[in-house]
Amino acid sequence: MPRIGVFICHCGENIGATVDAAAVAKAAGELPGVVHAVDYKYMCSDPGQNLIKEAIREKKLTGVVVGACSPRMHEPTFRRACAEAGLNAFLCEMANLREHCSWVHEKLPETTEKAIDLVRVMVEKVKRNRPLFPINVPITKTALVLGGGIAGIQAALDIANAGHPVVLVEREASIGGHMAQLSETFPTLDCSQCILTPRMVEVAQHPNIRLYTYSELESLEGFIGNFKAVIRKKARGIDEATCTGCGACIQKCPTKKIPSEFNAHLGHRTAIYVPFPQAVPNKPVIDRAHCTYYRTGKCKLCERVCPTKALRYDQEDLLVEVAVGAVVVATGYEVKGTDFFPEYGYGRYKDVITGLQFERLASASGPTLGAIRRPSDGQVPETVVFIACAGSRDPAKGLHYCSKICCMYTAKHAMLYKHKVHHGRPYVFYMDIRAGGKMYEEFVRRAIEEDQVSYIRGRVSRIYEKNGKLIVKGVDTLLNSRPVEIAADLVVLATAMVPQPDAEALAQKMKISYDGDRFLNEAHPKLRPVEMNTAGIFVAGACQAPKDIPETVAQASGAASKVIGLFSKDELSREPVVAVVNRTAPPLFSTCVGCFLCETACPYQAIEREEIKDRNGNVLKTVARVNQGVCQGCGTCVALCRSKSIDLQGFTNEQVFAELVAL
Amino acid sequence: MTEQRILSRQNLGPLFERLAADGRRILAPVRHGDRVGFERVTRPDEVALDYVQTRTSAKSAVFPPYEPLLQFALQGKDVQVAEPAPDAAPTVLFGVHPCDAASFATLEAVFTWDTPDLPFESKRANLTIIGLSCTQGDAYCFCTSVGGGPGDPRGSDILLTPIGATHFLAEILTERGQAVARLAGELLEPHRGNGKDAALAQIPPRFDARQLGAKLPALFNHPAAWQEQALRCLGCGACAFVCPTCSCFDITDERDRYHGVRLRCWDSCGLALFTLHASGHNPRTKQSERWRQRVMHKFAYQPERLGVLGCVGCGRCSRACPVDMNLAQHAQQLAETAV
Amino acid sequence: MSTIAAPAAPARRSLYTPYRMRIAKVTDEAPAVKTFRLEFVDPADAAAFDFKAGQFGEYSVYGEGESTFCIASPPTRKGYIECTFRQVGRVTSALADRDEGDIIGFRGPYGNIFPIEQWHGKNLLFIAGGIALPPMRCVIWNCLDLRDRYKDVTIVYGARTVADLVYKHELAEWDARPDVNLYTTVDPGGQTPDWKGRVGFVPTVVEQVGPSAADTIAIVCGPPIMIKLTLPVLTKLGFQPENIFTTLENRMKCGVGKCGRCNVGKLYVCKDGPVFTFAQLRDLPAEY
Amino acid sequence: MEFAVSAFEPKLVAFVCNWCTYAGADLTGTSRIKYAPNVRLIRLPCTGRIDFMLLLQAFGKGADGVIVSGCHPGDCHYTAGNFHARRRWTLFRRLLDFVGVDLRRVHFAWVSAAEGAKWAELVNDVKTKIQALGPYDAFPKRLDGRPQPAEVA
Amino acid sequence: MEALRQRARELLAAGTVQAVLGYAAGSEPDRARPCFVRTAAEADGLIWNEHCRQNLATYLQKPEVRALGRLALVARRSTLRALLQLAAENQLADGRVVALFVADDGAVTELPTLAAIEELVARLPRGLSDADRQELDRIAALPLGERQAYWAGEFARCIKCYACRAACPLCYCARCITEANQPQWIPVSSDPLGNLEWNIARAMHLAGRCVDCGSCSDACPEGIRLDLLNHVLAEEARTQFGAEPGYSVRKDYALASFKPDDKQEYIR
Repeated sequence: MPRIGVFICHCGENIGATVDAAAVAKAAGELPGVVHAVDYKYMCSDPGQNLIKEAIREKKLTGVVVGACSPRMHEPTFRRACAEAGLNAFLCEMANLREHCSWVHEKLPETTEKAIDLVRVMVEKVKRNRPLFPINVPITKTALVLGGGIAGIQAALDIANAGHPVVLVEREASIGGHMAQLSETFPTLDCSQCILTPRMVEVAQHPNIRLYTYSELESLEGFIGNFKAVIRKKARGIDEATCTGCGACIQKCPTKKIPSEFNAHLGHRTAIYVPFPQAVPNKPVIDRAHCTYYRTGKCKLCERVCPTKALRYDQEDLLVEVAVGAVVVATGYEVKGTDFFPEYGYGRYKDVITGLQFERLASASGPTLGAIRRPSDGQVPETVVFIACAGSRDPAKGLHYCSKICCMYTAKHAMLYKHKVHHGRPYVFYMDIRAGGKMYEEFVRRAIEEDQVSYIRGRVSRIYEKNGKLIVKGVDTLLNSRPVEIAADLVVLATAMVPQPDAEALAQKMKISYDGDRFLNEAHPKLRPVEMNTAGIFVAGACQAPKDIPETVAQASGAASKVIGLFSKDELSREPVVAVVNRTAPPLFSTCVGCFLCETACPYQAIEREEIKDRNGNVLKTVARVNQGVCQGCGTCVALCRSKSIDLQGFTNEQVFAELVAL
Repeated sequence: MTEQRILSRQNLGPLFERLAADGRRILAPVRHGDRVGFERVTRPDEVALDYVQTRTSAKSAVFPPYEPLLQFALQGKDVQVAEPAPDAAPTVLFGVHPCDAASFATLEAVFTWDTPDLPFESKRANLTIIGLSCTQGDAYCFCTSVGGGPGDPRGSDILLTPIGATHFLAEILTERGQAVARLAGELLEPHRGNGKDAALAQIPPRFDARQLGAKLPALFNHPAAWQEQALRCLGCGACAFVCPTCSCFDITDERDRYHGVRLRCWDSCGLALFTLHASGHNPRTKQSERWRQRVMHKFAYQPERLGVLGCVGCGRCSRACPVDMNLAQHAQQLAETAV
Repeated sequence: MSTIAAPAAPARRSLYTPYRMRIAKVTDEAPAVKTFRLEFVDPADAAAFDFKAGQFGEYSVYGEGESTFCIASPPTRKGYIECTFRQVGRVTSALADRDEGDIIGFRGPYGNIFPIEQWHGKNLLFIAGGIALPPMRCVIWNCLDLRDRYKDVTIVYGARTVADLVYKHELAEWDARPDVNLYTTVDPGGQTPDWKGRVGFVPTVVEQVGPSAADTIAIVCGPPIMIKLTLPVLTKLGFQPENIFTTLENRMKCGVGKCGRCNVGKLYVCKDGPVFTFAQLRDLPAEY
Repeated sequence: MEFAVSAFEPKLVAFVCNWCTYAGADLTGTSRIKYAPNVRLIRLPCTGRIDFMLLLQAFGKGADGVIVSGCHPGDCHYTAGNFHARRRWTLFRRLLDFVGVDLRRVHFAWVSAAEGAKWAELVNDVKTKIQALGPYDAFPKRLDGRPQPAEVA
Repeated sequence: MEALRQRARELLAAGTVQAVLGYAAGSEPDRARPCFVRTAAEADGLIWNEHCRQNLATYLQKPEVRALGRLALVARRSTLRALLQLAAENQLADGRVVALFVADDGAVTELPTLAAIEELVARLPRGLSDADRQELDRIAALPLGERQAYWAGEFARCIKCYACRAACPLCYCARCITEANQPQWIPVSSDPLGNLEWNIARAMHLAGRCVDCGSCSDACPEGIRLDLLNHVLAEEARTQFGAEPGYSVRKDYALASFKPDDKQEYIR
């Protein structure tokens, strides 16, 4: 028979006033298996704890029940006391006699009866408790950062500066992301590239950062502290070590009329190219879809002009495997194209552009070298209409959310236009102006008041071309919904921010969750905003939700500090309240039949497949195994398992069952 | 001691009343749609007398699906143990066919061959069996292959055989039967000639169970005899649970907070876990081995060890089997297999 | 808490009603293996109780069920019985949770016996593996307590690891006795640095020891694989099957030939066994 | 549970998650809001852990009513345990209803860690309703009717 | 029927399969029994009629049947669904069986892959038979007390023989919950609580998985309409969660997934 000790706390008058603590202790003392039962004024006090410790030693207790306050209050206290007396901490349970009994019921016999019931239930539970030990998981102190935009750059630098190796993976040929495309940034109007490029260079030169550009995540396996990532390094067509980045190949490339992605298709690039002059690394890639050699088998002009003979036409994609302990996902966003909007011409009108395209027009390094010229004929637009909320907050378009940055950058665009075209007439159609943020409201006011941007509150219903002008039809809802019609030379749509087109595929590859809009789901919207549900994976930037640069950088630093915190220990120690799949004698090995229906139910992807093999390596059976490094102990799998092959330590079927039988 | 009398169907009502007045409960076949089962009755109009076979057998009267062996209460370190009061209600099992009546001899052999079994014996001692000869059979009946017959008196204390539409021939066979006859008194009229055989169903014998039993040991290691037949066996317990002679059981405890019972529950040798050792080792891992055990037990082991056949040819197992295993057919095949 | 109103005392005691036994002593033998010494609560039970080496019983925890083990103590030691069990299922786990002073149930003794009286004047060779020593311990002590009736006593006992060896104190005791030849062994890899016994599988050790078959009775208990590999060794040494004994451990519920679980062919292990010679087993189907 | 009372006092068993409802019930305590003492809580990490078999066990053990409560949708400590639980309950309720288990005796709720008052209201409300229904005799009980007479079913 | 026998002969003769699992004549004209045809000559014993009801997919998990090698399986709609569901649950490798689907007109379609089964089963009519539907509605419409009494009466006849479990193609657990005794979830004895718990547990464990073959109640020696419990849950899972088990090899278990806006009007 187990040897259980029961300790009933009066909590001063808190319990003692309504519950007859002595009677509870007496009743507990008569329960089968209870060898010691006492009550005391303050069990959590030092003398109280000593009562427990002495009893554990003297009565050789195999389990302890403390009838006191809520376990959410003092469970750690009493468990520690037990551990100090040599009893495994998990052999201590608490009966909640205060919050769930004395404080909520009147002083009646029923209240003491209930207290006795609560104690008995825990006595029966604790009889089935088993010693549990913290789970230690070794940690590979290398971080993988996915995405080389400002979020990834910030996270990588923070982690690297803390002394940990970082593998930074960027899909494009250069890091920099969208921020590199921007002209000026709100609300300070400082030059985006000026603040970004030094950080890009820092990344390239950092001894702790291994940079993989033009690369993508192929697969990710493992769990917190122990991931194995495979990175696909796409064939650039050049040997990066040999190439000096002189640019001779780009100069000579005969295919020059390829729309430039970096310039949002407003300019052109060659088939062998670097995305932009400040690219990091400054090594070109060959766009095989457009390259004459790859299309016809003839050309190789670039090879002829290359002073270092760095071209490698037969280069293949390379798969690189890296072991990492944590992952920061910072894969960023895309903006909806103008073709998303039938009412604005399905993208047919060259002079209806997106905000990102306007950034390139306004940028000193852009296709017009910073002059505001409309794409159709290169004329300076006299009237420009900016339309905010293009797609965002529009259920009809399937995008319910606010893209958050459009109000600010639209004001910025209007302002930049006015600064460059002094006589120009900027109009902004908006729904609400959302300018929460330091100096944000002031910035918008400046646009309206100092730069005389005309703000019209209303939606634009239609845009059509007429006599070389774009007729913008809308209403002004502040003027009794009076119809408004503006003949514009250029229309800029603040199109909605959306996740990258392959965000869903990436999330599935990493087994992390995402919402209906395909943005990644943080573990908790308030308290765990930079963690993913899958332990060891963190998130930064607009892949989680639309956000601006300061917020992105803050989140990136937050994610980095989480990673650094994780890396601060050699082993991760976790509470052993985790699920386990049973193991039995052969020939069954486990009662698990390997249906793996639990696999999808697990919110943490902690269910793995384990092959049971005979001596010759033949697979006899495939059964589930819970990765104890990943499992958080919710027990959803336990309730789901038909054959009762998974159990949750600390809340086992036997324990819960015993509680019910004891009721 | 056999005496022959006549019982008019009209007199069943008064007979039931006298049995009840004597403190006996009556279990008899009752029809619900296409299903007939033994239930407690008080009036003859509740009873189905024209049935071929009930779904489950009458063995529950002495060997219920579950019954308490012990009761106990935990008190601190101590435990109080008590044997449940024996079930002493005198019972009349009315209207069972001769196959079922014969099954009690097998059950008795199992439960009393070595060590007395009080829970069984207390019920058996209080049971009087009023059998009912079969005037109809079906394709599954094979009592005549296992030493019985549609009018076989063995096992019955009184055997009724319908004579015409209005009367029964009542054969009073045992002392317990005499006791009922005394209660019945004038309800049992003098016998006027013998019409028993004409009324009985025709059940042609299909094999000789004694000969089969003698042959089975030699077939034990004859895979063809078992494997093909058992391949379709699903390994459920339906055949054993409807069988009037199957008596394998499990002993299991159930408890509430601090008191409980030790129960005897039906079990079946066809279930895969029946013989599983705690170590994971199982002496009978294959369904064919378990099917073989069932056949061997009924036709070879029990006759040899206990002197009784473990089969009365009621055909319930074959009717109940979800995959139509048909024991009689297989037994016939085995009987015809050259060793 | 309710108590059960005692029914009118039955004329006879049901065979399913266990003796009330008090746990007098608990010994931890090996990981998850314990030995209980059990004393009769009712002195009348103790007085009426008798058994012989090789018999078994049904041990029960009220509310959890019954489990079958041999009686591991010899009938020469009166006043108590002992059982040794490994914690594997519902009943054995509940048993393992019991402590000294607790009451459990026991009914028995059941089954046949080792015919030790027929072995007078012969050499005895005991071969056991792992948790199968308990059924043999009863016979070993029985014979050692009547030492002068037997000639040489040789014991070969092996386990997977040193920790898995049961009755460590008694092994030492036997080892120290001049009238017992004890060979303990552990499977390769199961030894500890200070292990003084042999390293190797039991059949191999038997072969190394090479006991004479002349006038010798062999008693073999262990896992099926050990028995399978030991038999050829004994045969090679000249042992006849009728001089090799073992006990079977088929699953049982009633213990008295009713529940239908334990039969091997037409034999009930609970009634006709558990002790069999290999000459008997040779004629039985391999359902054990 | 044993109550020495004259009026029918229902036995209620509540299965609650650790993070929301258990904490909510703690808040009821710290707020000193009074409610009926008929309820016994079984604390589990998450509603996802609550096996439907446990609810049957509670009734089999003599509960007259059962409460199941956890975090509001979206608030689950484990993100989605309550969503899984909700699907299970939806099916379970349908089955219970079909086999004639009185659904008025099974109450589901979301009670957050902040809803101490709601917890008290819930318990009181369930108690009143079950009290009106009376003891749940229709549900078979553990060790019910044992020993059973050897009547043939 | 002849078409079926012919396909069986060809598959066996060609060595495509080692055995054809089909139906043979039963003890009586109104019964059919599963049979294992190993040679082309034996194929004459195959029959096909309305009594061929057992779901033969049940046999695929049995070691003895696995040992036969590659099988052809005579299949109804529910058999095909069982195959897909077993595959979705990691219990059936693609290509291990060739399904021989027999249509109402006796036409036989050979389905060598799971993809082929998926393709065919998608085209078959869905839903319960009229008789099942009527019985379901009849019971569902009973007042609560009568419904309770009806099922208490039905379950009282349950003898826990577990034929329902043995006949079910998706009850393949190596250790059923009824056999788990630490804790003893379901009483061993066929008492009222145990029978209720067993039947509820069985139905819940098949919720979102059941392929509506009815084998459970066909197998019940007491004729308890267990399948109705499954149908009720299948319907609920379909209407609430869009669950259509047995139509795809994709793992799509309604109880292991969720939508944030799933029904919850009963939760306060």
